[in-house]
Amino acid sequence: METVIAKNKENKKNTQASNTVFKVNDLNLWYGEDHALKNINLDIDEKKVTAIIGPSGCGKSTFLKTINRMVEMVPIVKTSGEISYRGRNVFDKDYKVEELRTTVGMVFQKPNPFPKSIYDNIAYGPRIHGIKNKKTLDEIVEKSLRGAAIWDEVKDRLHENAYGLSGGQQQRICIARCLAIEPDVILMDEPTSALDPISTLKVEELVKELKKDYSIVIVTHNMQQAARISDKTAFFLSGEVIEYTETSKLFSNPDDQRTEDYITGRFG
Amino acid sequence: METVIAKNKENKKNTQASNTVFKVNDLNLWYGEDHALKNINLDIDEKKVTAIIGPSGCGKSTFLKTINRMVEMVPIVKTSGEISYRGRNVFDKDYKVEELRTTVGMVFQKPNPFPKSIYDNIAYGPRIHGIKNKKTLDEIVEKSLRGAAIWDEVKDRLHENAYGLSGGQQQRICIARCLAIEPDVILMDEPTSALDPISTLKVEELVKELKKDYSIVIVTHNMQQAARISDKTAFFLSGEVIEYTETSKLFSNPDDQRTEDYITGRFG
Amino acid sequence: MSQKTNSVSVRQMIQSNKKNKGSLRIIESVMPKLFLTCALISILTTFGILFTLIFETITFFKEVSIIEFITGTQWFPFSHSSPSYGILPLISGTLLITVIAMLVAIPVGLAAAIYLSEFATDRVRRIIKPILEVLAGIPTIVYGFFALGFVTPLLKNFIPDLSIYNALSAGIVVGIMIIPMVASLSEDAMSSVPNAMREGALGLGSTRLEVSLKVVLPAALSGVIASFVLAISRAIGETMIVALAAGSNPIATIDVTQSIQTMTAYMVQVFGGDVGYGTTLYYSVYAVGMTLFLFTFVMNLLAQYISRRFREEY
Amino acid sequence: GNGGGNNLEGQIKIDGSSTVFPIMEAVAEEYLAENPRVRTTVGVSGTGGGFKRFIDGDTDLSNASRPIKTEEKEKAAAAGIEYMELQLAFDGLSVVVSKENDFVKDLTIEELRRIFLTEGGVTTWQDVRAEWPAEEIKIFSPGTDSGTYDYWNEVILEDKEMRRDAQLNENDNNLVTGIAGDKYAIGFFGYNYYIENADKLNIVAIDAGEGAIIPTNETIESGQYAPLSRPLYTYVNVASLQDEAVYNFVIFMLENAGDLSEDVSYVRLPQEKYDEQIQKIKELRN
Amino acid sequence: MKHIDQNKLNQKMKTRLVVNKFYKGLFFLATMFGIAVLAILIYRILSQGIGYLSLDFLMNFPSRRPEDSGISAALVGSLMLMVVVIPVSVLLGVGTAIYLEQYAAKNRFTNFIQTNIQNLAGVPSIVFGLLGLTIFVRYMSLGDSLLAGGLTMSLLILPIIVVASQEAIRSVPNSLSEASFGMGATKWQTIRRIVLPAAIPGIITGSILALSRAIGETAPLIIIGAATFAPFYPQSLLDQFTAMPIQIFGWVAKPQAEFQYVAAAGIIVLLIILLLMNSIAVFIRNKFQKRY
Ligand SMILES: Nc1ncnc2c1ncn2[C@@H]1O[C@H](COP(=O)(O)OP(=O)(O)OP(=O)(O)O)[C@@H](O)[C@H]1O
Ligand SMILES: Nc1ncnc2c1ncn2[C@@H]1O[C@H](COP(=O)(O)OP(=O)(O)OP(=O)(O)O)[C@@H](O)[C@H]1O
Ligand SMILES: [Mg+2]
Ligand SMILES: [Mg+2]
Ligand SMILES: O=P([O-])([O-])[O-]
Repeated sequence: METVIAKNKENKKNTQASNTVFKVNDLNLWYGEDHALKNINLDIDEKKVTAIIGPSGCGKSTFLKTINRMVEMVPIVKTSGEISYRGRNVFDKDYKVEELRTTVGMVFQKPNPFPKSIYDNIAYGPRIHGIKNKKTLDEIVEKSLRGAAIWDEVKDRLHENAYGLSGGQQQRICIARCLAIEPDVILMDEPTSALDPISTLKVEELVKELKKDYSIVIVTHNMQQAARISDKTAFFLSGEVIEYTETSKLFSNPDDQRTEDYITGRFG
Repeated sequence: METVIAKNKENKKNTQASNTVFKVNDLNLWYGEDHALKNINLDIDEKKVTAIIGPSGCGKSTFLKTINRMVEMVPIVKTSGEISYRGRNVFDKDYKVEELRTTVGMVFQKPNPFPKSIYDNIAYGPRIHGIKNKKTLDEIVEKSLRGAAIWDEVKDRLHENAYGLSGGQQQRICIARCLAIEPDVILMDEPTSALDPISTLKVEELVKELKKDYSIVIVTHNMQQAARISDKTAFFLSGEVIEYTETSKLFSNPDDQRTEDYITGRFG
Repeated sequence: MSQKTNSVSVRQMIQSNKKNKGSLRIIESVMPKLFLTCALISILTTFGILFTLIFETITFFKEVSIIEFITGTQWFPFSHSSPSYGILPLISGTLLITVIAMLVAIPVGLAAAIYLSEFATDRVRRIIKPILEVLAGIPTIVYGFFALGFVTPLLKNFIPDLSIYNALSAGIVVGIMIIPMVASLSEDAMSSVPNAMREGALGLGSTRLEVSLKVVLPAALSGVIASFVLAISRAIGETMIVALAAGSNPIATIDVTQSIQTMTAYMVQVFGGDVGYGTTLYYSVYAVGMTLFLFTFVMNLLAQYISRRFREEY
Repeated sequence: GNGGGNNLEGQIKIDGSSTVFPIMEAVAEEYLAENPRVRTTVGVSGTGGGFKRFIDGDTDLSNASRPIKTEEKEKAAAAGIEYMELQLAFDGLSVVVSKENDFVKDLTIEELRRIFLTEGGVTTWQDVRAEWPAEEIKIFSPGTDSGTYDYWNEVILEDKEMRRDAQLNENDNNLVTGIAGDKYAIGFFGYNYYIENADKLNIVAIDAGEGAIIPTNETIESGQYAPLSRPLYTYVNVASLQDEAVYNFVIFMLENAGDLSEDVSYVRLPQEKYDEQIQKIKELRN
Repeated sequence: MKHIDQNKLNQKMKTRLVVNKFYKGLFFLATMFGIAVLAILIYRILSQGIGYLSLDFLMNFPSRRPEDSGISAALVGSLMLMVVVIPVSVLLGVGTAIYLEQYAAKNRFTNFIQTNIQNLAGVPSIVFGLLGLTIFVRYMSLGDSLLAGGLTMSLLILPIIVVASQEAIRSVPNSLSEASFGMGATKWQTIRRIVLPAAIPGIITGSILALSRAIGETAPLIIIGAATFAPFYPQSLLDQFTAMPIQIFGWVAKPQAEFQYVAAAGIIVLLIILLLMNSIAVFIRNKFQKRY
């Protein structure tokens, strides 16, 4: 833990001038003919939790996957506009996706640990990046599991298969796996929607903890959750950003009628 | 349509004495070791809409499938207790399931038309029951499609594949298919959960219409829907009937605390 | 009842039709029995094979000691004066072909599987898979001529000492024949690894290669290995290619430039000359057939065991 | 001839020697042209294999590249099969090496024996003649079920065991391919396979004590190519002769065997031989 | 202490990307290898055989003269073989699949049948030849007839058809049969009117692929002794016959070099037939793929 904090203190100094990690300018995205994201403009702040809410199919996941270019796995995708990560356009030809995704981690809706031991799950990232030293790996694994608040639960069974864990534990393993490569930003796509209430609570607490060190973007269909954990919230509707502001303001006094309708449950 | 109404008027006379179609007594059901329905006692009224609500996994679908003995398709199922349909125990040895299912129709969660033409979908039931006359079939098809409020939308494309229709239309085709054999009771398992709001509305209206002629049992996870369309509502929890009463009473003034917790969204 | 439509109620029609449902009931009870009979034929086939092989093999062992058959190192059944029936050279020939074939089929097949499952676009996959299926559907006799008429002369350019009938050329072509099988079964196993697994790895900055080798392949390992084992079984049983291209020299050797003989090639050799019914030579084919059957049977069981026992739970 | 009359119907089953097959195939083909409704099949089971089916009563004619053996005679008698032996042509067993082989021109019977027998103790060409290269000899031979093998076994090997590393193959073309592709290989098979593949193979002259002789139409017919020239036979089931189609076929066969044999690169018999056999068949039939 | 050094990581990133590219190329080459072999094989056969391919070649019986040789008897023989194989293998195969997927309880016995079928699929074809020889040719005294050959081939491809049909039946969504049962249909009615029609494209595809295997099989026919020179069309199922692979096998054994080209022409015909069957199968599969 200490090291993470140390590192991040350092980072803070460097980037204090601008506290924006992502700047999204006029982003458009099509799945074939289907215009899924329309003129998105949005800045994501450092060391904050940014929530994205909106009805099903409005483009939340698409937006998240565009940030780390995972969306390119769908062959028919076309994009226009710009996403700049710390000043560099992620769509630049010589910006390798692997590099981008190393600094921008992602946690998915359904826990998706690899069918390996807990240890190997966490060590996966460091290993592919060339870290082979056993001692270093041990340290990273412990640090990451602690960071994901699951160390105590699994420290005695590091070499058992991750599939033996409960869903909530698996999700925290996935978060730990993500922490292991010391990302700068963490994207989370409905990370608690497959979890029971108690596990949800744990993950929510973890997110609040993590924002000390990481910038977090979280998609959620649960407005209470957005309200509980996020600093800013964006409301998406049919591929557009309807409103993006401080979470407290968005939920108490939204500017847009559609936002109001949505948060009061009139549709969605 | 006329014949249906005519027929049902006739029926009404015969059964006016008792207006109960199903009497469920001490029904228990196990999937292997798993006790999925516990001591269910419940009467289903004629020409009424009975809604069944409850959290996921509470046994709603199981109960519905037990009524027309579809649940027996799962080999490990064991039952005890009695379900009597118009005075006859459906578990009786000489009560053929085919006979039961001919009088008790079923509509499923996901629209499941056969990969045939619209016409053949509707004519399927009459045909398997030996009705071959082309003219009679034509009449039945028209009557059933009208009954399901979809005649006007499809009358010009009866011989096209049913898969060309939208989800909501498909679901009404499935209802029409069910009407074609003039059942006495119709069971519906979350018939609108895969549909968009407008289609949902149409199906709901149809249900309200159908109850003039049929007794309907509908499972829904949407409490508003239950409130809108049903006469009586049963609240299931972990395989038990917690409360079964007039819909208006259940939603305004439930007797049981758990019912109250559920309908106010405290769990589920 | 309405006057406009002269039909009676459907419910009544159904009711009245129920009377002639007797035939329906009969069909209903006959059909399962009919289909069970069909299913039993496959069991009968197995028993037929076992019975045939065992029965004639026993006859063979009345004339030739089973000990000699299993432990003998000389296979020379054609000798009039002193035939010897030690199956070892045939097994050795079979295994030699199998090893060569696997050295070709496993790397190439697996690489193709990885390419198709992890790298290729949908379009490329849709074009290439049917072509590979065509490759798998070419009759083995055609491959046999290909081995003899093309691969052997080609190899002879590099290996002047190569016998015209040799294990190498036959083994390579058997391998080529099996590539599509390894590729498509492995690809199936890899494609069934959920995408969430790939996304998880890609999201950590993995390259496609790392995803394939470190996540997908381990997750699909049992299916992939099962495909290898099935391929081995197929290579052991392959007949026409080896009969045409590997020669008929039953010697136990690991020199791949030499002519050898496999179990299957021996069977073709004998029946190509239609031996007389009832001779020792005739029964020897069944003994060899039995051995061949046991080899492939064990492989098939192993493949099933692997894919069942180690079925991944993602 | 009297093979005409294309309204004849029937079925004729022929099996046996692969050496005789080309002749019989030619006969069947020509016969078919005149009698399209007689269904004739010619199998290639080797002389021995053919006799086994013949004795089982499976076939009407059995081709052979050697005379029937005593034990086969006895079995036929036991099975109640009456047959008649017919000669069709001459063959000269041809000993060949690859075209690349530039040192083996001729061999004595003794040398052949040493090369082919286990007890010959020869493994390289040098062991045969000192001036030949010290390269391992590869031996190709027709399968043991063939009449060709039997004949070789009788006149060259004198019933002793052939070397075990010999490649036995029922398919003569595989022998051609095998020998042609290997500079140090040697093998033998029917004359026609040599003639058809003369561009790939070198013929070896055989010295049986009267100078080295190579097989040609003349040396074979005259018997000068000894001991490796031999007549080719077919055996006809006497009972089958009662069948109009079989009878008709046999007559046709004997009338045309001379021309057709030459057509497929064998050596014809003297015409009197054919006439004499036709006579015998006609007598048998009556 | 920071474990991940950004510089090193970027350094390493370059190598990783190069390695990735390299292997991608390698894997692509491996994939292309099979296709290249196919191309060479087809090119060789075409260049050897095309000269002998003519209408006469299709119409003629075999002959001792290469230029007069034709494949008609073998072609008809192979097709007649299918006349036996198609009904026997498809009926038995689909019947077995229906039993296993629709009727059989999940018990040891069913498991046994299933395992047994998978094993049969892996039994070498030559062993089926021995089975056919012993049971059909000798024991049932069918001789080397079409019927014996056809029954042998039927058993050989039976497991393939069973497995393909099972998959096809299994892929019919359960919801369709539920709907049918829900209307009071009996089991057989549901199978006949709902399950089978929906599964039929898959069944046909699998069956065609299995049949194309039967057309190309040589070894079992050699074992049961299909004739070499049979210059006629079989008239009944008890007639002797020749089939394309056997005819090709025979031609290659001929002394005259020209017959190698005749054999190549025969292979072209065989491959065209197989290609046709394959295309039909692929067409059906693509046309009817997943409509639910
Ligand atoms: N792979 C894809 N190919 C084509 N269209 C897609 C794909 N993924 C998503 N879409 C479409 O893009 C739109 C946005 O989808 P997206 O998954 O981003 O929505 P979402 O807001 O995450 O919804 P949910 O809350 O259901 O997850 C939808 O209309 C969807 O149909
Ligand atoms: N085929 C089956 N085999 C074994 N258990 C089953 C089966 N179907 C359902 N169950 C179990 O029975 C219980 C009740 O399931 P059921 O499907 O009736 O719930 P439900 O109320 O309809 O839920 P949902 O709202 O999710 O449809 C669950 O615990 C479920 O796991
Ligand atoms: Mg989403
Ligand atoms: Mg349900
Ligand atoms: O086939 P053969 O003539 O050698 O018996």
